Amino acid sequence: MRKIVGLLLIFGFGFYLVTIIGPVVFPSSTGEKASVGVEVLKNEVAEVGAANTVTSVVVLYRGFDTLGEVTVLFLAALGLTLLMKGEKHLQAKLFDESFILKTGSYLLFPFMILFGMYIIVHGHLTPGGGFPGGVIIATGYFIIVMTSDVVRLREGLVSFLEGLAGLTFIGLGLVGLFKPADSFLFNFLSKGTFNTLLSAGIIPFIYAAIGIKVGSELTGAVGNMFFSPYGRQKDA
Amino acid sequence: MHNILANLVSVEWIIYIASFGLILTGLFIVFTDKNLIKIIIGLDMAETGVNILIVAAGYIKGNTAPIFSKASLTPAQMTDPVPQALVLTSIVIGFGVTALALALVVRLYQKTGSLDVSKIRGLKW
Amino acid sequence: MVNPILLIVVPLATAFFIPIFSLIWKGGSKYLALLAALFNIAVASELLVKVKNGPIHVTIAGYKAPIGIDLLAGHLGVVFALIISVIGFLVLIYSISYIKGGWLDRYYALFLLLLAGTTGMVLTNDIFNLFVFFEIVCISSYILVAYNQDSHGLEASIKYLILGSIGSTLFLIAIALIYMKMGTLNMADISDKIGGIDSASRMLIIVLLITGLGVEGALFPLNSWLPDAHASAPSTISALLSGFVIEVALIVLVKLTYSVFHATSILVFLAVLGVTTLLIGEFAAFRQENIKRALAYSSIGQIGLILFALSLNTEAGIRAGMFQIINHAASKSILFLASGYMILKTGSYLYKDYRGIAKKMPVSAFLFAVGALSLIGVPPFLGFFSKIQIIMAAAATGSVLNLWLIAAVLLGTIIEGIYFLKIVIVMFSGTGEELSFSGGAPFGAVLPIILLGLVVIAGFVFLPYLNTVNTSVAQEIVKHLSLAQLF
Amino acid sequence: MMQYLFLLLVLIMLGSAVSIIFIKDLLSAVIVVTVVSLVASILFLFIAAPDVAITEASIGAALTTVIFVIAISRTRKKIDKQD
Repeated sequence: MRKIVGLLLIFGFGFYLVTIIGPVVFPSSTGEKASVGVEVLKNEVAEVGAANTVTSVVVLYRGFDTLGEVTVLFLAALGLTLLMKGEKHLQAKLFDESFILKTGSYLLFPFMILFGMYIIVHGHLTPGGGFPGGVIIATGYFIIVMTSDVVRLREGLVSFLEGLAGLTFIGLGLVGLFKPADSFLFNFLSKGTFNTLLSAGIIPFIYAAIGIKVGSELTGAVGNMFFSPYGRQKDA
Repeated sequence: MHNILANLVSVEWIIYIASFGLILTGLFIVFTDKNLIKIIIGLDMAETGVNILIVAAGYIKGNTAPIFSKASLTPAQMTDPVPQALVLTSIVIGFGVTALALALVVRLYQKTGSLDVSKIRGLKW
Repeated sequence: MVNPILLIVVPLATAFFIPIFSLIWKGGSKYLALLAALFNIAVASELLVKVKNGPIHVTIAGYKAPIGIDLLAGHLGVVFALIISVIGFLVLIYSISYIKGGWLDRYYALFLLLLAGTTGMVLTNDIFNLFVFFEIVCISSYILVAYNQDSHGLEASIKYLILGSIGSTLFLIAIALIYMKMGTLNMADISDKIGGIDSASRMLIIVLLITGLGVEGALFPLNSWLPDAHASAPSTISALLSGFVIEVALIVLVKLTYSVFHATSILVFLAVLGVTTLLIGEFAAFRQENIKRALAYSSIGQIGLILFALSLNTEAGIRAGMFQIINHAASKSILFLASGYMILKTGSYLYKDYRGIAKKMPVSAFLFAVGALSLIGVPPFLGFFSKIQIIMAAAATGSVLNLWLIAAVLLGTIIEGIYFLKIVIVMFSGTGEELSFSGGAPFGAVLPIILLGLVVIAGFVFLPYLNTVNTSVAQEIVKHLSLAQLF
Repeated sequence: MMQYLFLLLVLIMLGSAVSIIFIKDLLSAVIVVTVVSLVASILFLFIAAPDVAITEASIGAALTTVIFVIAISRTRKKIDKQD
């Protein structure tokens, strides 16, 4: 019964989407599109000077969305901490700590952090940036926490970094309010030389803050899913 | 013959079919499945479908990624960067919601010992 | 010049700062949260004075409107920012004594994010930015509903989350269609361009947006999460969720319908939907024995009334609806906050156990009665004026359908009167000896209720001022947004 | 020629999406949803959105799978104990 109703609902919705809107949505010809994005593409190099347009949209043009997005992750990490706090019994170790696994993770760790940093810092030049970079850093951290006895998930440190990075983001944005521009997130630094690391004004700095924030938030979120409130316990 | 087929199988059509297919399948799972984790999987899939739809909104056939990696590239040869930025946001938001939902499900499981929607008192709707 | 963006950014920054601050001073986060809410009250009231000279329009990152994101702090935004920060501040004061368990730093951070999200929703002038703030509001409410971590709260939260996620998926589809058809995300720009697109896709966009926002706004078929969520959340959170969160979703929906999509033809449907929601809410509330569930269903009823008033398609209707929003925000917060300590002290959610509670907690019981009477619409209180305005506005439209709807509203009011009076009579009868606890609510918890009660009791003094403000809000909603006006 | 490859990918994706309806085992369902995410990220790469592709692959495919697997393992443990 439930399935039939669901099927009917979905088919109805799908029918509506595809038949009534089909001709609208499916374009018959690829004409010139007039959109905000086209405007952005035209002016981006002169206005911002980042080689990767998506990054300049994410960080500057629609930077306020990104602030909200980082807040959503912050919220998720907060919620996971809150919900998982009451949980006392835990899974046993995920892996047996073999020598190879341990050594391998120690060897891998610095490279993953380095790689994550690289991706974050080059966000305005190549694809990538704060979000994937943050994920890589968090993953590197996890690998070492999961395999090693010595390194623990430091809740305090994680939330400290998280808060600090968030405040850096907002702080950099608020500087824009003091300038004659009087606009939040105003790009108050010079554009620099196009296609070099220190170009595009505040973008690399904000993306670094986003990367750190995303990395620590994901560490906090996934970590709380994995471990007890503070560190991994030995046995269930 | 080849020409007709090529027109029929245009990239835009395929993208839209993919996105609508994912959205509808995802919502179908949400409406019909009784397992909470499956429901969350369905939401996740619908989310992916919507993301494809948004990126498709900015896709211009034959154009390159909106990155000025070579000096010869002009803005007219690039796809629209704005939808891509929106999708970055939406992917991250989707992850946040999924993580939270799973945490809630795990906690609920510890309280009630069940993942079945129809067995948990308040979840019938 | 005070920038309206501070209303959003300062609570956000404070919420980010709280985890750091709690490492230095455990338990100090509540003062930080209070400070942020006070700051918002100050900024919002200053903006309320400034906004008389026309809406304040600020761009973000210095890019002009359709390209960058911008905020539009008109009367609507500023009035709502003020309501949100005042109620938020009062509930925060209440929280200090009421919320004891759980992880307090996290509670205050979530609280501030909820305030920031709702403020962002009313201030933003960009549809995707609206979505982002909508998600912030949704996610912080999911977590706060489950704050007590009992099985009821978790169930309610999951139910809310699933429905909310479906809603936001639909919202995103609408955004994708908007960008496909018009290539813009700015609301003023959409309003300029919406006339140029075909009616089928315009209709689809509006329907998807209404369904998406309607989940949070608790429209009739989409509101099954509300009673569970509002009943199992901590009382402070119920006060917030009922007090302004659903209203914000509703007013944004109405604003989009009027001034962005110009879809006045859909308003009749919304008015009927509103009255249906009202009747269903009131009938369901009538049958409840759990006091919080009764209040939650009553919220559904009130939401229906507000939606009915807002979708009358006249300025008077929107003015009356705004009035009712203000009344409902104050009264429902009183009811939830007053019942919070009653539940805590008696240990029971059933109102039949509150016999004689007026002897033990006279102030709370008295103000509960005030809030209930105001919601019913009994003369000296604020609710009387708002309800009269709604009925007058509906009658003034002169359509026969609206007369029938007025009759339905009156029927709803009678039912509402019966169940609220039932609860109040239980509270005021008996000697109070059967109640075993001693001592009423602490002063910190009574003070916010008294302040809100003053608004409801003495509200008619400010009636002319409220009317002028609400009229400007109504004029702003009815007027079509346009990019040209902003610069 | 490219679009036939493209069509094949989409068919794989939709096929795995529909198959989730019938899969009872949660872990397999999660693996299949990972396939959907990965194919989606390839699609993003095809339609000139490398940023989205990277993010979808790292967040949508990898991290989401991780948390799903953790959640499933946490909701299974108790059943084993009860048995």
